[in-house]
Amino acid sequence: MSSPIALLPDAQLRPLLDAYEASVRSRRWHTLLILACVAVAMVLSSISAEVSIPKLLDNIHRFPSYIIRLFQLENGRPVWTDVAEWFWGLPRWLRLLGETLLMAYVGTVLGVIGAFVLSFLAAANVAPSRWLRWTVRRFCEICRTVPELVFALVFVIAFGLGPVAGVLAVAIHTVGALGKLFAEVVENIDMKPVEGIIAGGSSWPVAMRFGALPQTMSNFVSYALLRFEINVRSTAVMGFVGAGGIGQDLIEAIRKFYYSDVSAILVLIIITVSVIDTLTSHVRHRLIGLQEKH
Amino acid sequence: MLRLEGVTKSFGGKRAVDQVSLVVPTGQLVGVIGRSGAGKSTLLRMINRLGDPTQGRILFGDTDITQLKGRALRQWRARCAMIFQQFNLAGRLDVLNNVMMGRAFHVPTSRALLKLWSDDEKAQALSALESLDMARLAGQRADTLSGGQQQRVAIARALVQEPDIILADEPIASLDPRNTKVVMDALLHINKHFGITVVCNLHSLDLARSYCDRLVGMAAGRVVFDDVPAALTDAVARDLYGLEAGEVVGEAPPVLMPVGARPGFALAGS
Amino acid sequence: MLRLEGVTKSFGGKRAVDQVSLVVPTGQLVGVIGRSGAGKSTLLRMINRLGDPTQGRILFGDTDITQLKGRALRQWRARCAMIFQQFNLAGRLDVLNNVMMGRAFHVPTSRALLKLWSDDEKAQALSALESLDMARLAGQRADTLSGGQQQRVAIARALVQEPDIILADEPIASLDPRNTKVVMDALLHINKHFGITVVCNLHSLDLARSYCDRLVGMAAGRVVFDDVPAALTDAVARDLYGLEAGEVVGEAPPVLMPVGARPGFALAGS
Amino acid sequence: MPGHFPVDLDAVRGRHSEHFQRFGRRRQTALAIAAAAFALLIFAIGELGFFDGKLLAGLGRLAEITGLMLPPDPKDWAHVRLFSSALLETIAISLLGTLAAAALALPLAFLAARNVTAQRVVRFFSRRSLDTIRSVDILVWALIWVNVVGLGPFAGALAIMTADIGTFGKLFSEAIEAADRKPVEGIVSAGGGKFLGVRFGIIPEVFPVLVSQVLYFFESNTRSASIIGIVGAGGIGLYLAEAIRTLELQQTSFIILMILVSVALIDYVSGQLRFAVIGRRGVVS
Amino acid sequence: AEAQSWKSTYPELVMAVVPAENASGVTERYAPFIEYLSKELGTKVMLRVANDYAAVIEGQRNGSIQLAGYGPASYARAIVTGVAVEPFATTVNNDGTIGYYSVFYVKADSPYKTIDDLKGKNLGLVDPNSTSGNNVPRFALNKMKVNPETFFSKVTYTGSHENAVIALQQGTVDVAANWWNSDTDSNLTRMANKNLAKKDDFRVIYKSDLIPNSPFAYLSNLPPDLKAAIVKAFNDAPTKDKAAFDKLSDGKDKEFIKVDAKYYEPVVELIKFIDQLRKQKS
Ligand SMILES: Nc1ncnc2c1ncn2[C@@H]1O[C@H](COP(=O)(O)OP(=O)(O)OP(=O)(O)O)[C@@H](O)[C@H]1O
Ligand SMILES: Nc1ncnc2c1ncn2[C@@H]1O[C@H](COP(=O)(O)OP(=O)(O)OP(=O)(O)O)[C@@H](O)[C@H]1O
Ligand SMILES: [Mg+2]
Ligand SMILES: [Mg+2]
Repeated sequence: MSSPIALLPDAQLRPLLDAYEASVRSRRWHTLLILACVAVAMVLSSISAEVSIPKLLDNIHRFPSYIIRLFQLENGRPVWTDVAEWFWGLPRWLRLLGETLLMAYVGTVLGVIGAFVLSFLAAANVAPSRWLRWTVRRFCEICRTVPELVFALVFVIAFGLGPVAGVLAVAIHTVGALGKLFAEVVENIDMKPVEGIIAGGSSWPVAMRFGALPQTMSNFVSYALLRFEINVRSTAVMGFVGAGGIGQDLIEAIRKFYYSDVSAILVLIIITVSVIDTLTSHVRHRLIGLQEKH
Repeated sequence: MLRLEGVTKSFGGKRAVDQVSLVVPTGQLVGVIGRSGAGKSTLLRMINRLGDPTQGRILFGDTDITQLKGRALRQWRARCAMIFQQFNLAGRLDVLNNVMMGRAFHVPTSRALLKLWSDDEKAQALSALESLDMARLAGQRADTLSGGQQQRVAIARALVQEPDIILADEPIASLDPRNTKVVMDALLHINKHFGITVVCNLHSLDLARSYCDRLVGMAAGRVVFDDVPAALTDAVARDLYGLEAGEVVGEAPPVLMPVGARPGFALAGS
Repeated sequence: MLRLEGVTKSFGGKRAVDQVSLVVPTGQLVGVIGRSGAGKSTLLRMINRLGDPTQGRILFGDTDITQLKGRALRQWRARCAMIFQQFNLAGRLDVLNNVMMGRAFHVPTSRALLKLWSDDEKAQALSALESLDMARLAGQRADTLSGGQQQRVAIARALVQEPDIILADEPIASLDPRNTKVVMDALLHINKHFGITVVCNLHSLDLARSYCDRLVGMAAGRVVFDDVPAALTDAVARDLYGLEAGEVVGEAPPVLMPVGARPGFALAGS
Repeated sequence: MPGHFPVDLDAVRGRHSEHFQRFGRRRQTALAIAAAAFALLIFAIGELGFFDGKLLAGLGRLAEITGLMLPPDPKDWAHVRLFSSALLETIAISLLGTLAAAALALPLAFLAARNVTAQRVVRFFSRRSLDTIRSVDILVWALIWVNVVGLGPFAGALAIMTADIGTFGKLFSEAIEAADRKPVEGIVSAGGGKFLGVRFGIIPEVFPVLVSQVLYFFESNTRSASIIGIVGAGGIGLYLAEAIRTLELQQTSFIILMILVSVALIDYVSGQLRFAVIGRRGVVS
Repeated sequence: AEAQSWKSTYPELVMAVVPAENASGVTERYAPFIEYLSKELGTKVMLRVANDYAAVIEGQRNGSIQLAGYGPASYARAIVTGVAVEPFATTVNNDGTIGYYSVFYVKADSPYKTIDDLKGKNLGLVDPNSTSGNNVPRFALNKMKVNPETFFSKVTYTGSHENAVIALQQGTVDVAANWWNSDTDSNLTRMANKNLAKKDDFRVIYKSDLIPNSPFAYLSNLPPDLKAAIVKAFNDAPTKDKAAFDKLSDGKDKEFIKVDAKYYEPVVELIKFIDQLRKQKS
């Protein structure tokens, strides 16, 4: 069958093609420019980072060496030959894991609450005022740039040793990190529903709650849980303030080359993370309404 | 009285709305017609202050709408309901909550945020939905509705606002004849009984002629026609839409003439 | 020949399409009419296999569409163009690239992924756009287009597919009279000249009567009318849309009777 | 103006009683979950000793301590130069690691996304491997790579890369799942394959989100940078750790200030980049 | 000819150091010394400052690091985990001592005189990796037949030497471990210099045996003549390039002396003792 579309004669087509090319040209240059910049940055970075692909390929066979050692007991046998010996510290680790989860929970929840409020103030498409947005963005930057270690140190001197200092440090860092990520989710939403609500005279919080939030919720959840995972690990930093948790035991085991302990603790953490990931997948899918496949 | 004075809106270099001046007396039902891309939606959006004019002023009574801020602006929007061409519903919320958004200005923010609508408010929303034959679906998520159902939710939202003026952007584009009638009758009814001004973008000239007190024709961002419906003769309409003489305007009887022969229309064959 | 055998689609407990059996001979222009929510869009989506029927089969020639997988399924979709009620464009792509998606099946994936369209392909897309008066806007982002402009992009995408059958879901809902005519004429033209089957959901009975060879009326998911347009008398239409006797069907002259008096319509006053 | 709807409340309530239950089932569940989460928070806060009075007592000293960090002071110009070059080095390493991770994570993310990959098994295994990669401490990755390429910045970049693959894989896949279905349908309905649906229906829509995630991790890696210090590649993290360890508080705050400035720069650039992609479209408030 | 043989196998030597607990500016300190070494050995020496000695140990295990400056405990850790390295030099302090000490502080105004007085009180250690802040104190307590976990009501890791002092000051712990070089050089004197603590607020109630200074170690399988050249270069450093040598410790050290594995055996024993404690702590 021949085409239902009659091709325009060339004389008519040329100007249209040219007009199209002209309108995308600047965009295309933009893209190429960005790509070129990234490429140049990559090359410069590779030089600075002493990247050497031959070295990598020559030695890649050593990649498993450390991993294999992780799965050996002190007597040199593979860990699974004596699971009881492998997980000798299970009660202690589980207790520490529990403590860690608790600390990470508090740090994350406090941080998420802060970030949640700030993100709408910091998002360019919905922020109620320019200077407020600027202030909030800078505030978030400070919160996440000052290392947790420094906050922890300051809090230790102020509040004394203990989990409080560490949890607060984690919470503040979380505010900064999530504040930015949340804000960018908000910037990427479809504005139509927000307009629909604004057009009825709703106040800003209402428009955010019903127009923006439903669209961002699943992303918020996914970022918050990722942060929770990260915070589970960054409690290792809190060893520094006397509230180590499982992270500190892990770092200690790594540093002291207690190989089987490292793998055992990692297995526990992996299980925890997988469980969290699975549970929250369900929550997120319900939020998005992904019942339908295609 | 709604008064537009030299209102212009540019996107980049392009003028979507160009020097529009209009006076709409209170209680009029104005139809805005014109080709796709003529600037009709952009004009309505500016009246609701969803976009700021690049030039010109919009006045309602003595108030300069374009200068409003904060609560005053929200109050204006609450008084000036907007029905969007693409519905602009919150897809992940259910129908009832979408409609409740029309009451949000009148409800304290704290209560609205927790969805603590009073029974009266819910009853009002449900009545509006019922009048559009949508109350059955009050619990369904908006993004699973059919096109016409979404459109009716958007209309219900505007109705519960109890506005002074309604801006309707093709409110019946996705509706079947019965619902078209229901909606247009409803607009006519609240226009005539409550004296609410209605500005309505329409593509159907028949409907525009039957329902409106006055028609405003736009082309390329400018107002090119502004008169009573009777003045919209076929010749004028042909002009407005750039149709050739001999082509029928409005929802027309079958045309089986060789379409390829028309200039600017390049389908093959014939 | 397209054959539907007892096709049913349920969402949760609700049957959106209910035991639909239809035979559409090749080259027919079928109009599907019915109230909002009757299941028209859902039916079309199943023919394109965007949703799987809960029950029943769809056959094209001897092929069971409902069993297709992988490349065969993609081929079927390429042969069966779909124009969506809500356009379903990629908002952040420009118009031309949106139209090029219609060629996706015919272009090697690797080339398509890099947007390396050949000049022929671009020429074809631009010609299709030009026939809909949209070629000027080929470089604009789809989400900045007006409603009618988006609709025409969606139509152009379907045209460049060079399909055997076109499924059009209210293709003229957001269009002005001139573009309505352009689009309907185009569908009629490719139907008559190339023998391409067209199944078209329509809300305008006038258009349905003028353009279609056959009308299928749906109500609550079932087919309740299936005949030549001439058989769609006002009485039948009234039945189909659940209108009262005395209410005019189609795009009607002004109705200034007291609307509040009608049952099922709860606006106050009168 | 009178209401348009002098509504008969009782009649409406009779017809639609289900919408008048103050606390429907869904609401009850939501409330229960919120209450449980809150209770856990209170319990945890108590358990961790937030309530033992030190918090209030210590607040006053916060200012005093912060005072010790002010004004930021690098000591001398030599240090400024030293820090600057270390900062550049750090930026280079984390740029490399982050971009490599993003490139490797993208295909994995599609395998792990429910609206792209229909096979449960594939999804399960890709998600679990992402979980595993993420759970393994970056210190372990560092040791593994030190075994391969020895101490140095290359090992740092590789460690960052491996650790971030897990994170990116998860984040990307979830952004993809949250994407709107309609554009994909538009493409698939025309016979485009999965790849095209993803490339033109999903990527343009989620691209800004992905970019912002990558830029965020780039920034975050620059900031934390401890891993670069661990593998003996110097970097600003080394100096920062040193300043903290030796309680050179003013120097600490100077280094932080430097990082802050570069973070703000990255943030600015990333904002420009993202808006170039999504277009500036706001609403007036 | 012999010299040529190892120079072709080792066109570049990598020396890794881990910053000591209390040192700052490692890179600057080492720069002139590395230059001196390169010159003396006639081959390029590359410095890597690693923040974590675990990475250094791994690097030595796979042979990519030939020379390493360890802390005494991390050297012992390398030996215990089976890396074939030999210590060859350590520093001598200006006062002729060749090590430092671990001490227990209590508050000056507290009544405690000996460890025995502290039964049921709180002990603050530094962190599980610290030689002077954990390993040596535990070893010492063990020799006193004191099991810290039962003897004290609570044993806290404070995270750093500074934190230990702060915790003591705030009363979080009643006795704290710390490092101590001499009456004029200790963590406490340094904190006092920065106004973070007052020296007179605290009192030492126990001082450990000498902990030997940090060793430099090379891979055991280096060619003997290369080893000899390295040892010679180190021993000659204070005379041949005094400026470079002094920079290493701000002039606090006098010279290098040759040491061997035997010299560090007590530390290795200490580490083994700590390892054997590990499974008791759960
Ligand atoms: N954000 C934007 N950026 C660029 N151009 C825009 C933008 N919004 C609208 N336009 C352009 O402005 C013109 C007017 O658009 P508008 O939506 O007002 O048309 P309309 O009269 O409502 O058309 P339709 O009947 O098709 O809905 C169109 O050409 C459109 O492409
Ligand atoms: N994903 C879904 N989940 C639940 N219900 C759905 C879903 N999709 C459609 N429906 C319901 O199925 C019915 C038929 O919808 P459909 O979109 O086919 O109607 P339609 O005939 O196209 O109406 P319109 O003319 O308004 O577009 C509607 O009642 C709609 O609410
Ligand atoms: Mg419009
Ligand atoms: Mg439909």
